[in-house]
Amino acid sequence: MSNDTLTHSVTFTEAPAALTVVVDPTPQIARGSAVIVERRRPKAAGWSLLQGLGVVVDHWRKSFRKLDDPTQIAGTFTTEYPEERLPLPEAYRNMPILLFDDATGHELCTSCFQCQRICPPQVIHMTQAKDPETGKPVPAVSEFIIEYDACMSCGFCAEVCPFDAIKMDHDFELSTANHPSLTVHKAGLLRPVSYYQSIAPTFWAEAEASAYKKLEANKKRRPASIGIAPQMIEQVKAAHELRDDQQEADSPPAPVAIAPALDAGRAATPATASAAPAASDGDLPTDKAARLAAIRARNEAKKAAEQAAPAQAQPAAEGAATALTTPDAPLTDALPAASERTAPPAPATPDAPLDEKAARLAAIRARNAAKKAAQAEEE
Amino acid sequence: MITTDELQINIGPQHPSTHGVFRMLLTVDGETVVHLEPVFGYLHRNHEQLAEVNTYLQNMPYTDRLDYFNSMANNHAYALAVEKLAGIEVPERAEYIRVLMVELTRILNHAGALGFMINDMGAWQTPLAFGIREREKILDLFELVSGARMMCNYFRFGGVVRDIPDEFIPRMKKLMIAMPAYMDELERLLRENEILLARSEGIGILPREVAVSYGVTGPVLRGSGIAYDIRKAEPYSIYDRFDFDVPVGSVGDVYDRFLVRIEEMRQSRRILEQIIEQLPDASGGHINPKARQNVRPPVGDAYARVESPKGELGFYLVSDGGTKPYRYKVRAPSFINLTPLGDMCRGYKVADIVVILGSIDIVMGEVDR
Amino acid sequence: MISAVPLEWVLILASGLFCVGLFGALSRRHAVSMLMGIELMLNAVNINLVAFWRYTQPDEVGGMIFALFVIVVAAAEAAVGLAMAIAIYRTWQTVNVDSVDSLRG
Amino acid sequence: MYDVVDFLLNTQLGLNSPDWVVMLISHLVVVGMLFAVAPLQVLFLTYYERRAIARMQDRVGPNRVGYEGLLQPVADGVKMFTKEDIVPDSADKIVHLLAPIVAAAPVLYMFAVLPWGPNMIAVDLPTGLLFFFAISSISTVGLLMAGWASNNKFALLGAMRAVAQVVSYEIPALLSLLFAVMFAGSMSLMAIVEAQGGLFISTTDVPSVPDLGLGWFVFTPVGFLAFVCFFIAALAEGERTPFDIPEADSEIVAGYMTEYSGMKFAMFYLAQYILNFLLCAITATIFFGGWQGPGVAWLVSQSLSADNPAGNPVYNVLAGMLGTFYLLAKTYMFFFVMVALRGAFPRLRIDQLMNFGWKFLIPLTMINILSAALWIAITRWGTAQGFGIIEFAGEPGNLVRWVIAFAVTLVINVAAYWFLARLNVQDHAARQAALTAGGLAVSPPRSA
Amino acid sequence: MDLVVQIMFGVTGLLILGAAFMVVSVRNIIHAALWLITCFFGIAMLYLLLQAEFLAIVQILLYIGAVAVLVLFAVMLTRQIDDPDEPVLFQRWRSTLLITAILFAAVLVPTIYNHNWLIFADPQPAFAGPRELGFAFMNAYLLPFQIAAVLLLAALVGAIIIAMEDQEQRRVRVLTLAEEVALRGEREPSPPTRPANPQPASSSSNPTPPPAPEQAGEGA
Repeated sequence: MSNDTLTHSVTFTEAPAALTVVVDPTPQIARGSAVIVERRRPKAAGWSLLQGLGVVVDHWRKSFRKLDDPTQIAGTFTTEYPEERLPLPEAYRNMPILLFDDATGHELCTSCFQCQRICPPQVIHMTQAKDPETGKPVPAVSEFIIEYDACMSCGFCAEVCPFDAIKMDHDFELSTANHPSLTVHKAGLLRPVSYYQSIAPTFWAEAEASAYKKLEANKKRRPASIGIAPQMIEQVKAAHELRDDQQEADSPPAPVAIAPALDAGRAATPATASAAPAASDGDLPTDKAARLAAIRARNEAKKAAEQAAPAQAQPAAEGAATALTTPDAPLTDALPAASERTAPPAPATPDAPLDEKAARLAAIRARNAAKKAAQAEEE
Repeated sequence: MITTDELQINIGPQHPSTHGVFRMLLTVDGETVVHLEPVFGYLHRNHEQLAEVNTYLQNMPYTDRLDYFNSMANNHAYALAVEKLAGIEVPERAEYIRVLMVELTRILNHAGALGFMINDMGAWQTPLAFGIREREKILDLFELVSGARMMCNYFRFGGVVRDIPDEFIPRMKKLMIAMPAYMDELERLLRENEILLARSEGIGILPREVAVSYGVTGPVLRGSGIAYDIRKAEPYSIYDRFDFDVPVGSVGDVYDRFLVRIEEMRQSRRILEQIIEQLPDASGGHINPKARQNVRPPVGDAYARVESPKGELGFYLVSDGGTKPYRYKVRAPSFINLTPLGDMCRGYKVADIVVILGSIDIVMGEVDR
Repeated sequence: MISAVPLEWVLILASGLFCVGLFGALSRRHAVSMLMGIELMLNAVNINLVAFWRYTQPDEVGGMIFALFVIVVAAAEAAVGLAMAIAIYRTWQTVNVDSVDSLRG
Repeated sequence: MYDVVDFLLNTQLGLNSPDWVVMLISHLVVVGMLFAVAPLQVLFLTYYERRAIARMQDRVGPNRVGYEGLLQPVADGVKMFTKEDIVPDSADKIVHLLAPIVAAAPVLYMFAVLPWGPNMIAVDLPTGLLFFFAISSISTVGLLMAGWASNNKFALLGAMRAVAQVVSYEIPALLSLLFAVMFAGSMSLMAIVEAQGGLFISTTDVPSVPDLGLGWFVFTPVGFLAFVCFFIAALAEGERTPFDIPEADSEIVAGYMTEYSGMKFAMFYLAQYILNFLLCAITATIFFGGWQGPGVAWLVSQSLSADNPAGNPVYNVLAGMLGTFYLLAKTYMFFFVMVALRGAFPRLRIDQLMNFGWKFLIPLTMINILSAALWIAITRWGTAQGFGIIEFAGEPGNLVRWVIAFAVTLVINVAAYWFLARLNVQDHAARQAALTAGGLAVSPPRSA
Repeated sequence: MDLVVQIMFGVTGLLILGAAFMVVSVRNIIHAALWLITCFFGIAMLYLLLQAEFLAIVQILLYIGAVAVLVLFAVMLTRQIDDPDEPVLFQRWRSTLLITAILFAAVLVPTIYNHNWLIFADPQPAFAGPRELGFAFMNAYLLPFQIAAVLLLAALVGAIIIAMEDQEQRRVRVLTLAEEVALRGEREPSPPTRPANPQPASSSSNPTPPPAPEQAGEGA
């Protein structure tokens, strides 16, 4: 910068180098021109002040109604936040979450490390699960940590995930006085697929479609290999069974092709759980865990109710949800307790409900049964 | 009138009107500024060095944080630089979406910048609230397409991350109706306002030659009377397809910058109208399918620049053939425009310097990097 | 007031104030302090004027008028005196009247 | 109030208490009432301002604490009073402590001379108007003390600005009010209000107009110009936008209040809002008839008084209530204008403020005094005063005189406004030309 | 009743004298000015006791609102570094004290007590409100009134001229950027705004060489 001649001293004797720049102020501009802005003068002294006052008072007058039409510029445009909420677009992204299948409880993550690699602030940490017997790594994740406090919500992890296992949540009310609780472990990250489906239906449909496409391609190319997350297969199959039948009448039915993969996935789950630290739910604030449990329960209940009696689905689901959020049904407490009870004697009998996931599954089933009973009672 | 001592005053780093953590070391004689020394660097966070240990794609969200008012424009400049370096083609629809976002960003920025400037003049937030109201509508659109309001991270090499949803264009058209009403109202509120005239006319004059010698760009340069707009001077992207004018000032004071910004918002709206007309309907054309996100550009360097709302924003990248840039340099308009502040403020009153600072329109995230 | 407080008390109060003001005007080194002393003296005079008006001629306004003139003169004196103090400060960078001694041989 | 206390003590209770006891008790009761009114007004004013300005900015404003946020100022007050009181280490501790008291106490005195309704005034001083401004000038000392004792450059700068501004705008404020003293022939605020009966034409000028309490001084050209000038000066005295220079947060943080926190800060805040309220009230009193309004005169005529022993005391109460309602309605209207100004305008710079005050406002108010004198001469004088040019006797004569006075003063005032505005604009343009001298080296670019 | 008045007079007198004593003795000049204000306030109270209500208000308006504020202002404008070693009083302040004490004790008090004052016999409440004063100013005291007005004007002009600094000198000291550029333009002929040999049309779309990106790096 040649600003040494432009300091505040007024003794300038040497030729100011800065000022010899030759400037052409009139460029030839293609399509359009340079216009000089008009420096207006007020027409009469004080008039423009009254005009400005008029604008403000006009806004005051009009602000007693809400600004709901975006073509308008007057009216209250704020929202009363806790009561009123703006609808969040599907694309909204806040913090990453992990998905698991509602029905089976299978996590979609295969610990491929793509997200950990792409994460710009490097807040994703994961440990691949190992088969307890052979010690070989299996495509599942035993621990998954995201530091929410350092996450910058860029959404790259969700973008790169080939198994649609990690998605961006819409929950933005994360503020807490407990800073360590923002280092979220796997148990805190897991959400059912139906939860994500409820916040971003189109996006999930797209994900399903592309997963199905991949599956189809794999079916043709390498029928027995794990092309997509094994846990996805059931899901995808269920969603596309109808279309599948209509489109490709001559192709072999999907279950045949994916059966080995499915088995592999099933085999992996006990291993996952045995390696997992038992009570990671303990790190979560209890209200959050309770909310999560409530969502899960509601999904479960809804599904069950739909199967049982479609007409009474809604009240039943609500009833179940309220029942589960009350302290009388401490599901969240039951979960770690169950896993704690069963996990320490590590690779015990394989058919027992050893792991956390299985425990949860059992809990879900128990819940369903309880709810059905409650429903029956109501009737 | 009455002689007093020369007094040293620190305005900032914690001060309501320094737009972030910025310090102005003032030497005042009474209320007249004798000398002003801008001190910055309080927000330095090693942006450029950090970029050299990240991959090209990983840097994209960091550019959002440079000038957090205009993340789309920052994304655009960086994407252009990487595309230039790696030779990535951008589909036509993606180009249109990009320009659409960037011009919306320009309106958003100017609405905010004018509001903040007038807030510094002492108007108790009304022009700012009006600006924020319009900005809010635009941010809703950004949220719709990118998922975030400010840190959009929307651009990718070879296009944008996802196509605009169906409801975008209808909402956009509604917004286009509100924009001129907002601008007219702002002018009615302030353009001829005698207090604003008294506070801005003849204040902070940046003569044309001095502006050029400092390398000032953007509305500040155009306010000083030079019709230099990169969209015209070196049309990047598809800017050669649109009709729009370049507003310039005649004196180079705060008032000219104010007027230039209002006029630029109108011109941006003109561009948006043309985009809505011309937007090619190619589904899936939002990104070049061949473009890999994990780019590995050939050895070489590239400099790409855009007309960000604040001025010329340039990214200079050197590649050593790896996945990470060997050198990454940002030419930040706020920083360059801030350098003549000391000269611009000299001889004016203490109350004027906050207005002059507001009229330059800086974001400290970009200045300190 | 008249019955309770004799005129002499008021006059003594005024003369005491005058003496304090005189002492201040004569012995303070700060130019503005000297002005304050003079203000005190003028106020003492004013008290006298008002007291005489109240005790001797309450049916006429002469005493009040004189007091008002004194206030006017005091205001003018304060304005000019302070302007001088500022001028002295500008020239000598001090308001200590001791230091303003450029006429001393 | 004296009558009420006298009635209660001596007639009802039969205490036979001496005169001074009754007087003391009645004054204490009035003082207690006013002392309770002042903070309540401030509480409501802050709420009112925040809600109104929020509406102007398309927001809602505070609406959480209590019904529609009505308890928000109380919550703010509780917060302020429970905050830690921080005194800077290098501050002058005693002066720092005294400053808010000196700033806040005088404004409470100003309630003493404000007429709330017919016969509702704490002290009807014959020099009420002068008292009002004399007392208000004490609080500038408090500001100066605050600025100096804080030992902070911003605080000192803010205090200097505040004092320079308040002292120089007291002159146009007082000069613009002189016309009311001339019209009413008294400095007593009660007399000024009582002179404003009538219907667009004051009963003091034309006694035959129906007394609907609408003969406000603002309906005369003299009064209107004075109103504009006084309101501008009041904005400067109350440190309101566009003259809130002493506490310009974008320049000097919070001015003289920078180093204050908690309760002391609340005292400054209190002082400022009471002052604003009182300035609005005095504007209403002097230009808009104070408690005068349709119905008050009739109620007063029906009420019990020394002249009308057959009156009903209920009407006394009703007249008082209606008068207070009118006064408060007018006051809040003016406060709304203050809020709207705050919402709409940037603030001036200190030198521009001084220029405006000394070069525009003071000459204008002086010319307005000339107009006022002409008004008095035309409407009231006759041959007895050596002003026999207009000889109209009787009722139509008064009206004709009024019309002539109206026309003459209107012409003078409009011409003065136009002339002074023009002078100032030219002056401004000349200074602008000097300022932009170098910038004009920028020759306008040619459009392609 | 008399006792009450006497007590009030005593309190007021003590306030006045005590404050005046603080004015001349306190070290800090700002504190002295604040004591001066206290003293003025006490004098206003005394005026109220003397039933000079109008004068009391004028005392507050002019002395506290104007003169004292002016004094404070002047003190703050002439910032003096407080040197604790420097004495606030002249070297011979003891002799001054002696002289004033003698003046008070030997001259003023005996004179006051030895003179036979013509006290107005009838203690009726006197009244001199603004109306009476106005009539007096416009009739009997018209000439002094005019002279006082002229004096005030003279003082106003004089004060401004004494305190004002040479405008030219000041303008030269701090020039704005625009003024500086204009001044340079006068000293030497300004460079041609158009280049001597016009650029070819093809390159004219890029009028100014854009600042090189490295330029920014130097500043950082």
